[in-house]
Amino acid sequence: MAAALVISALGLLGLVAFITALVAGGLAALAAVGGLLAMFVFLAAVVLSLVWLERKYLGRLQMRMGPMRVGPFGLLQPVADAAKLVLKEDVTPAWVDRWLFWTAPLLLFLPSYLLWVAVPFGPGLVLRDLDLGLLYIVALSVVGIVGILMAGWGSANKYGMLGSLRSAAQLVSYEVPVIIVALTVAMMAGSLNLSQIVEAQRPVPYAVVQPLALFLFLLAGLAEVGRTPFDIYHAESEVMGGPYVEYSGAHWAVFYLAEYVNTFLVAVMVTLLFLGGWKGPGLPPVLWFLLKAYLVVGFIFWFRGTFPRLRIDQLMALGWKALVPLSFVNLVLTSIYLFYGWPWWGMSLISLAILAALGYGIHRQAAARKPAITLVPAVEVRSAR
Amino acid sequence: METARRLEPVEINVNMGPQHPSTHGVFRMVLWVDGERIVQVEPYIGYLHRGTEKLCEGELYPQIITLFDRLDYLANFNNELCFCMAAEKLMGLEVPERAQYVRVVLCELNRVASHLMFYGALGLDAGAMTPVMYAFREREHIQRAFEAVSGARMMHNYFRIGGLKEDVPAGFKEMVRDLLPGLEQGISECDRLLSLNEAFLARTRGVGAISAQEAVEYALSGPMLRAAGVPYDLRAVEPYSLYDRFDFDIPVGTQGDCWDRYMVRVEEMRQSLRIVRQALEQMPDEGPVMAAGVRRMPRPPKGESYMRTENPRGEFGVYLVSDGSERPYRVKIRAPSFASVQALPRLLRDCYVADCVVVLGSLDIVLGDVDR
Amino acid sequence: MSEVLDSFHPNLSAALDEVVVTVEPAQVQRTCQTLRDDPRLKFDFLRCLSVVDYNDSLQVVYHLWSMEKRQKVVVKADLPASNPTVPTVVPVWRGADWFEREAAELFGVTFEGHPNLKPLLLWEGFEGHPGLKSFPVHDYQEW
Amino acid sequence: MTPSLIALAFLAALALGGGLGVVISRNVVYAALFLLVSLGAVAGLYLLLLTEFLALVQVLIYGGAVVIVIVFALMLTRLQDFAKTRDHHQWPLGLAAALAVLGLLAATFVVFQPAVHPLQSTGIQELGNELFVRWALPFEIASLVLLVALIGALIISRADRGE
Repeated sequence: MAAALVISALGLLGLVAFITALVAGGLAALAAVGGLLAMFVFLAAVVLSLVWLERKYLGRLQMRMGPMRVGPFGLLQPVADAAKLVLKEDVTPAWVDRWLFWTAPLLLFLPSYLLWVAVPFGPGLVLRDLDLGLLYIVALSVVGIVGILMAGWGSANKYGMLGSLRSAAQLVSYEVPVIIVALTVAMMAGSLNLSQIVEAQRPVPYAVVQPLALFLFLLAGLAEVGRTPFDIYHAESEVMGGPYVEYSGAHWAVFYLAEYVNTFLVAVMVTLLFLGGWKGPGLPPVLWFLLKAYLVVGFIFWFRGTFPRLRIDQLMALGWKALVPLSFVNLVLTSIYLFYGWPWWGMSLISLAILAALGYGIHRQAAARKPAITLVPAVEVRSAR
Repeated sequence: METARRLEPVEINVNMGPQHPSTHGVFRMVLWVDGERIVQVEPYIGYLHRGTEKLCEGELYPQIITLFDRLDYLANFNNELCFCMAAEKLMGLEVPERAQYVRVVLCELNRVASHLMFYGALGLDAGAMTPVMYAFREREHIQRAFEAVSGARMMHNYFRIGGLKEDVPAGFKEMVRDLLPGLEQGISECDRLLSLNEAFLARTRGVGAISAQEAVEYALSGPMLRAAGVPYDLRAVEPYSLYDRFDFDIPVGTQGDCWDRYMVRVEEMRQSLRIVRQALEQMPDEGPVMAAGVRRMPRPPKGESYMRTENPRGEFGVYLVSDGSERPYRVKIRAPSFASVQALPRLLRDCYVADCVVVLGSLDIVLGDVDR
Repeated sequence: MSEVLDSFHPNLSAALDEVVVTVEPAQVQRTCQTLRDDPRLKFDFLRCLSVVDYNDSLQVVYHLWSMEKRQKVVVKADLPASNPTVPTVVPVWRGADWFEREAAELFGVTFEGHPNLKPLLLWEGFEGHPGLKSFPVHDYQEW
Repeated sequence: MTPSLIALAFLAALALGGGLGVVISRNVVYAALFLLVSLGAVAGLYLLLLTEFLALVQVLIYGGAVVIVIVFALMLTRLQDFAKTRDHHQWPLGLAAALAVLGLLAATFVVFQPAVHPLQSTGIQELGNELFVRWALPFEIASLVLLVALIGALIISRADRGE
């Protein structure tokens, strides 16, 4: 098994090197490989920290301690988990389609890893500052879905099948609002380059100018990575892990890794597009960046601790009937705002007004539902004899 | 092939259970689904069938109580009570007041514990992780009290035909009384956490609804029936033990959907605590806990009795036929979950796969109860 | 109640707090239908359906309840052990479905007209009817 | 042999191999995935031509969305039937069409001898101007066609359900 791991790792590296060579136009390939490796190590550390953070945070939300045995404050728990997963037997069920089954984790993980090439962590702190960075990230993030589909279909498992059907429907639908909102931001900044987008948030971050867009992006982003309340395609109480149901050991770990990397990506994108990236007083830029990203991640975990999951039809309805129209409305509003050159607070007022109207509508709906049960005194029932 | 072939949608059948995480035990159902929509459901039970009814025929009366503990393993006291009362009814025994009050207190606390379990499990089924933690925190307090009384957290074996195994420990009243405010607060917390959560409402409102008439036809009982709008609670309709002495309300739903079933149970917890409070006030401090003249091996006279109690899951019935010996001739157990499960195909009409687990969760079945 | 049921030649008796109606097996379904539909009785809730094995005969026992009138009744029918057959009551109360399946499995009672009388609790291929007195209690085989 | 020439050869082989895979693979899901390979290779070719925007859109639309929708549709249908429904009668026609296109392209290349420009990346702004000012009308017509197709698809699927 170790040999297989080594070989697959080498193959992975080769593939990575090749794609890097393409990206770098065959010039600084070596340096790029070094950068990619560094990025991998960094992402692995991020994932470990996220796992720890999530378990600890959820534990606190639920009045538990969370992990506390391995290492101080349970800090080494994720490391132990990772070691366990890698050493675990990797089961291949008899009926799986081996080709699809084994390539699926790679196909999911590779794009979600490669898109970090274009993510700036600070001024100039980026592997390749692509002019089309935003488009690059959006485009690559779609490819991973094929990996999920392959995993579900190749597992020859009905839950996997259901899960991958769900994931295809869900992820493709939510790609639309994500792209439209990203487009809105690109319009405001006048660039698709992520560094320039961050620089463009000069007087105020876009979170203030475009609260509605932030809301839409965060919601659609949650759906895009399948976090609660949108963790429908791998809902453990319904389809028991969906596409991942037959995976175990190291291959399952790859899925897990990809999922957390994607979650972090959503947080990072929110940070870059709306929270002004690495800008902030006092601290070094990278620290600001990580602080903001982890805050958003914390928000995502908070969601997970609070909400049940939606049903697939409700999710699709929310996507197509609420998020997509709203994101288009926002796009049109933004173009009007840009065309007439209104002051930024005009836009934020409009955006806030729409958001408030939305909130009020939801609240009204909830309030209207309140009376459901009536109390019949037992004395009455008894005397009716 | 020359013929242009229409691509037809596939109806796949999915086997859910007996090892599926959200079937509440070893329960299996086969779903025929068209995409995400359920076309047909067939429940399969029996994975936990232990032949309790048959076993009872070979055991002495006091031994049977332990078997009843293991039926509905979330409502042990309620089961014990029903069996003891069936025998008492046959023997014409008058159980001392103090014992009766203790029974009521323990049964109502058991109901709260069981509903808390339901609350947590339904939250998990709907995909929320936190409710189950809240529920288990409260449940823990109740189980500690049970342990103090009977020595066991779940399989109590505490009630006896004619009374109790022994008197409750000193300070029982205070212990339970101190428990109540915390429990009330905990239940309110649970209520606030989940009841009006938008996503939870979306998942449960209008899902798996059943009308009052159909609910009666399907022999549903307990919270299932009350959620459909029938104020049928045996504690009020046909009061047994001391239930005619307490003042409480029966929560009744309107739609008979999952949310009503949930809300009925949440409200029932509060009402149970009300009953506990009253029972503690009325309970005599001293007195026997065993009816006079009951032999160690009771021999009910030849005859038969049907006793039913309001269990957390609905109407729990024991049909006891005695031939005058120290072993019952026949014990038939009417299990509330058994009736609930058979309505599952009806409840899941026009539902989605995801509703399946929520509706099953809202039935609140215990497989020990279904399979017996 | 007696006047409603007169056509079925019932045998009325009382046991503890319940009224017991004993009828011929063939009359069970019609009796139950009448008990449910008659506006004076309205026994719309089937509480329990049990079978008791008295060696030479099997007794089917129906515990009924009326939601509206708040009254209860027990219907009994004695079946010969050699050929225990009784009409189904599923058309009367849909909830009788599984109760009858269970009774059929454990006691070998045939419920005529039941839509789906296949085994419910025991594993596939189980032989015999373990509810009967003739089936050994504690003498099970390993499997 | 420059690195970009090697990459060109590799990507071309990948695109052709993927296309061949689509045609000859027995399993339709495999065919869909070969399509992904082929489309991805085409995106790589675009990248070699320094048209990053086109390459990324190719990945986004074809590599992602289109393949996903195809696989999605395949998974919802009776796959077993496809093994039998593979159409063998039209392959000469297909081969002829492919050869014709190849001939046409080759002839064009030989006859017109297109001038070789130095490669240069097009800025996104220029692209926008070209697309929305000079080619605005074709762009709008294309979107209209897509809209009509969308509505048509809806109507067809609705009609199916009504039956």
